[in-house]
Amino acid sequence: MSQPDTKFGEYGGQYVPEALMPAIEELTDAYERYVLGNEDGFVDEFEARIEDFGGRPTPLQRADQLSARYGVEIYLKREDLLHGGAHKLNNALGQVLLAKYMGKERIIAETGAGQHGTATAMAAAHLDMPCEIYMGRRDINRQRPNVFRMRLNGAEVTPVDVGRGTLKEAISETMRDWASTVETTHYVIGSIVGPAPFPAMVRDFHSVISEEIREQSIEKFGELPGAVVACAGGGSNTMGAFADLLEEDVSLYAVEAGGSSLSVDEEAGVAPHSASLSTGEEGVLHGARTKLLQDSHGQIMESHSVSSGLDYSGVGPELAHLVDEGRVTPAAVDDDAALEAFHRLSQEEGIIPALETAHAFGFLETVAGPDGDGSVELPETVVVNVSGRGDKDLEAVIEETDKRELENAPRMEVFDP
Amino acid sequence: MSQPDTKFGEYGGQYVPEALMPAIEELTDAYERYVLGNEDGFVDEFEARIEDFGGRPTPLQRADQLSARYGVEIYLKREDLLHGGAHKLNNALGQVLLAKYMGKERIIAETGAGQHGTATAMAAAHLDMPCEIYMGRRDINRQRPNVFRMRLNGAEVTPVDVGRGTLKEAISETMRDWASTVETTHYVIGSIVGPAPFPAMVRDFHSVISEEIREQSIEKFGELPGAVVACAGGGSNTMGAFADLLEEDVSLYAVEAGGSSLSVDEEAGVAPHSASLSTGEEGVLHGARTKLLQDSHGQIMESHSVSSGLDYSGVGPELAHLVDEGRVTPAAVDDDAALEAFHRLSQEEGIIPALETAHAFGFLETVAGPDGDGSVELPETVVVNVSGRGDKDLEAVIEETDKRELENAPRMEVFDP
Amino acid sequence: MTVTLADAFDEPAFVPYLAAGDPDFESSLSYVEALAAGGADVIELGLPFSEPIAEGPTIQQAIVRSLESGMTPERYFEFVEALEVDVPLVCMTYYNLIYQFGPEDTDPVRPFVERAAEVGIEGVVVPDLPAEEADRLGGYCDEYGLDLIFIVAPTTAGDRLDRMMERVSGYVYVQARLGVTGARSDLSDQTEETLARLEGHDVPKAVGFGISTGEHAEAVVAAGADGVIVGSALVDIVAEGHETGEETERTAGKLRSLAAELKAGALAGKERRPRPEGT
Amino acid sequence: MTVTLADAFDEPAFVPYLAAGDPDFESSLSYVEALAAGGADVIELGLPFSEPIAEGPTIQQAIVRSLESGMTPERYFEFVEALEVDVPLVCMTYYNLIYQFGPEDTDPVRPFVERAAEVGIEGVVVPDLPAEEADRLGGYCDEYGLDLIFIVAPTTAGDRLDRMMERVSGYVYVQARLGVTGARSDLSDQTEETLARLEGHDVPKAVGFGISTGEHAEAVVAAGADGVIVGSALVDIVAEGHETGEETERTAGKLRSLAAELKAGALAGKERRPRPEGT
Ligand SMILES: Cc1ncc(COP(=O)(O)O)c(C=O)c1O
Ligand SMILES: Cc1ncc(COP(=O)(O)O)c(C=O)c1O
Repeated sequence: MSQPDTKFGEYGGQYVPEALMPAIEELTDAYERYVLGNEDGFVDEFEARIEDFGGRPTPLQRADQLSARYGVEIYLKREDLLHGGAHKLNNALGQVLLAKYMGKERIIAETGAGQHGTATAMAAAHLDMPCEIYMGRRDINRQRPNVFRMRLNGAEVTPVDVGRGTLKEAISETMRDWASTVETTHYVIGSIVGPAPFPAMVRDFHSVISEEIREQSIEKFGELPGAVVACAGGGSNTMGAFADLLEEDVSLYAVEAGGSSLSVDEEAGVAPHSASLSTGEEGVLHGARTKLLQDSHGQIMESHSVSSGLDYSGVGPELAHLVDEGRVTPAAVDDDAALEAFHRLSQEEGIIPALETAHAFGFLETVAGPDGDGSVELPETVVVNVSGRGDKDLEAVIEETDKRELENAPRMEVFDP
Repeated sequence: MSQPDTKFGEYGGQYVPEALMPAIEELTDAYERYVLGNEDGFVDEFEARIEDFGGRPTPLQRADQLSARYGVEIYLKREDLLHGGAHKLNNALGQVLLAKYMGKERIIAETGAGQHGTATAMAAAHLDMPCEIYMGRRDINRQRPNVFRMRLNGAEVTPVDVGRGTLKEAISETMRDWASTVETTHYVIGSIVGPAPFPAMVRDFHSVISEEIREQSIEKFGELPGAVVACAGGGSNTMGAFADLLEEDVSLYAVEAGGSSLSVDEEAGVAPHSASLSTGEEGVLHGARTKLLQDSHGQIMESHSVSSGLDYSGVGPELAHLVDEGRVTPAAVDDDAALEAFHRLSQEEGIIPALETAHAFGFLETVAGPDGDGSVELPETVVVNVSGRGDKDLEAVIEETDKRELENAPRMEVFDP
Repeated sequence: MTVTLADAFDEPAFVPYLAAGDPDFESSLSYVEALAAGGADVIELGLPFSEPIAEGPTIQQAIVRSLESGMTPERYFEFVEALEVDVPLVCMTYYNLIYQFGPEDTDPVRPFVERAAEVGIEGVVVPDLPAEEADRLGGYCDEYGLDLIFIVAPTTAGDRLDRMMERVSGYVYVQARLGVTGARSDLSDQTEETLARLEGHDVPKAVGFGISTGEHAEAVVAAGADGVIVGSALVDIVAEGHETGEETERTAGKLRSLAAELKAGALAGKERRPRPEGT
Repeated sequence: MTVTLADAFDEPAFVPYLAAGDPDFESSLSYVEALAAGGADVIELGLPFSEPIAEGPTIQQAIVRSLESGMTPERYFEFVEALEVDVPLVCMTYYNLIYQFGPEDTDPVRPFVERAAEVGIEGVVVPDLPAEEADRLGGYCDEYGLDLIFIVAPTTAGDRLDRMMERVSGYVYVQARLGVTGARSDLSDQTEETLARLEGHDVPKAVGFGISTGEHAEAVVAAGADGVIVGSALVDIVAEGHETGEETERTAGKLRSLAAELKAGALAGKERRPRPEGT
């Protein structure tokens, strides 16, 4: 694990209410001691638990049909097989365990798609900690199965009615809770966002993904992959998949949600996409300076994506920095292309991906599919991070597919025989 | 892998229409050559694919809270982490791959809970084979998410309207399809039932579970467990968890669905349970002689369980034999106890089990819980096979929990905030 | 009964199937008797089992109707006793019913065969009992003088066919095509191939699965069959009568005339057969 | 403006907060003026940001109302220009609005501070800008003569507190308790502890978060505060007026009388203070 980064170039920092600063200092200290320093064997316990409870290592699997389609070797990093169905558990388990080492008594977290919430609820149940999850009302309605799962795991789920009721509002609300309860409570933030040390710490918990990609690639095809592709909401699965390969000759693609269009309705304060890396501008949101979607006054714009988990107006500061540096290439895949890729992976590889994940596959099709734009020449081997499975998205997919004429979708009326 | 058993004591055999016999001979031959003989490297390919695509090995995890509760070491064999969410993929992938080696062009299967159907649909998509799944109408309504998943994976799902519309009828219907299409089609049966060589072959594909339990137990606690507990519908996860330990000094418990009661309504031809091992009598069903639920005339009775996957009137012939021999101890856990165990595992260990799996945990509580009957003294270490995850059961659990007064259930109205 | 199974195939035979008790005990008696009146040479009388894995939807529904009207194995035997027909009867059922019949403390299978013999049944055909599993039933059939009829499928060949032919008695049920029972309108190539494989085996060959008209029957017999087995086409008449609330007699009349047509077809088929050389 | 921030705390000060433009530009002007008329010594005037992570639901809703009525940073400055009050104004907002203000090609932050100074704002308080990140803003504030006010939380102590005290000017905003803004009825122990930690630092201490009545104000001043900051209790009046469709003047009147009560409370608090020895 790496050094405690608080800034990434100009990005990052700690833009939080003063009341949170002591908690953040305490956390920074704990992060250094336990996570970076393996004090009291924290890292050993984390690694043992993420293996046994989480199911690591996840496989690196060759995708036979996609490899044939794109004419290069496509490998899938199967984070969808992690307990809970997404990469999110790496971080959630790490942070809940850290909270335990810090002597905290309660866990709070925000969630968008519900994946971070379910991961946190599972980790909290596993480690016997009370847990409360904030979730926007709209996301609650979009991701009901995940709400049920959190409740079943014993977590309280608190709806957030402010604003449009998505991830942005849930984060703000959780920060508010934390500001009143810092002494006993740890806030498990769900991506590489928020004030330092969160972005670095969350990345560290996820960097096992890229460490495994490294090992497994060498084992399976004798060298590092030519490229790694991952979807980016906040960017945690992205940074997890990239972290250990930053110094290597590997192309890194962060695929954002292009939503329905990359243009913006300033008047309404709404961006019909969530492409902060591709189109966002520097600003301060949720404790960090980063790229974000904002209007000309600096008000945060509401983002949009067919996938709740990418529906966020900001992005991790480290990822923003790596994009500015040219180390990571951002790309945007729109709702239609993501849905189409969702159906392709489901039918051709027998893996139903999360809608978030589908964006990463949409990128392959956009650049290298039969009607691809050829804008990127794929290298000989490409690893795609399958950040999560799509069980949570079934209803949304049916609804969204019904609205469109997707050539490769199964007939939906048969779904209700 | 073991020898091609066609009989287990008096049980087993091949009670099928003549039209199927050549297919069964062909299958027996293929089973011997490829599965037992590793011809053309079949076993190697199977093992590689079940690792990479399926996510094997699955962990053996200590359950901290349950261990404290029962005063013995409880370990969980995490088949719920297998791709698709249940042990079912071991068999489905094995058989679809075998069908491919046999030159078959089409896959059919029946499904009850939908777990075998989804596993088969996934395996068929992965191996690029057309696939049709028969499913009782009632099960379709009980397990909608799984119907969606099969359709998304490109499988046809054909409702079976005969009888009560559960697994029994779906199996009969799939056999009918197979009888017309044997030459091109392989029938991927979903448990250790049906005519030989299915029971032995399905067991062999699942026996990796007990092989891993053996290795992981030695690694984790230096010896074999004192007992292994698994739920039994047809019995595939059960035999998978037992197979490699039959010759060892390990107690083996097969937990069946006690439904609402173990008594029977002969008049209506309905058993309000699915406990064929505990209460069934010898007979012939779906191609094999085994223990089954039948009325005094030999008509098959409809079974019942809150969990579709255990809702079957028969049971694997090998398991029936092992029970007669005294090697395996059967137990029945009723709907209420299963639901209660479902909530316990979800809340206390952060694992939402399939309702089927919950029966195995209900057994622990029944014998060793605070109000346990003490009928079984648990040994120092107990492995419970977590045959699947409960995502597919969310709606059923809410409905069934609402009907009851379960002390440990989360308030359900909060589920719809 | 005066005619035996052995005699029944002296001329091309018409072998109808009905499920006993479909849709109820009394009507079913009339229907079976109508078939006899229409010219049946042998009657396959179904004893309904809850899991009829070899049947198509038509016969499956007949079985459901019969079970719902209270049919049980013992009632079935009473049914046979009540029948007034002078045609050999074959019991068609699934093995579990045979296995479970009788008091708990006797040898399984024996009570069934004994009772069947007692009521005058002359043969048994069990779709889910392949030759490999038939030793026990075969033994008791021998003991009580019943024929054990096997089904030969289009896929049955080589050693399996030979072994089966060693055990078979009465007649062989030649399955005209792969699949389950059900009326169809075409004649399958598979029929001729199967009949060809059976040439040289000295046992009557009755072809079934999908035969529904006199023309079909004629074609099958012309192709070398010694008899035609017809089930679903007849059950369809029963089902329609039941659904439309038709008078039993009217339905019986329809059965009788289809029976007559099928029997006539079978006879006509013999005329079209290439005469064996030297006859 | 004649009074400066430095003068405002000569006697126990009453520091009200309102969100500018809540619920609309014109009414909001009247409300702020009513506070001045009621005895405000300093006014914290909120410039609404879409993600007010430090605010409780009351102020959050005020911010939503203001944004919906079209408030922008430039309108805010126009609002300040339009205000007719003789009380020092402090701008309370979040850092992103300060950072984004002005044309793209200028140095971020400078245009905001410049414009704030131009309209006569005397101080800035930014809840999401801890001392660690405040160098840039602090620099421009110095340049343009604005005070940069920091919030001291109950959890702020030791080195952090010292570093903050080095930079602070105008006054410190003492957060009475953990949590977010919102009117509460009890006085927190945390207040006294925080005030105790601040003893010896020569800067006015204004206590806020949860103060809603004259009695509260009195208790806080008696405990050693140099001023009381009141937000949510005032915003509640605005919200109620808005929801019930009350006349602006009537709402303004209520604000004015609560302001007077709070100011009186603060003054009374001073009387209750233990007299420092030797005075
Ligand atoms: C499956 C999956 N992938 C990706 C994301 C996006 O998050 P991040 O960009 O932090 O990986 C989410 C968020 O919920 C998710 O559930
Ligand atoms: C999760 C799970 N466990 C257990 C079973 C029961 O099947 P078997 O007894 O064959 O393992 C099923 C069947 O669908 C299942 O889905």
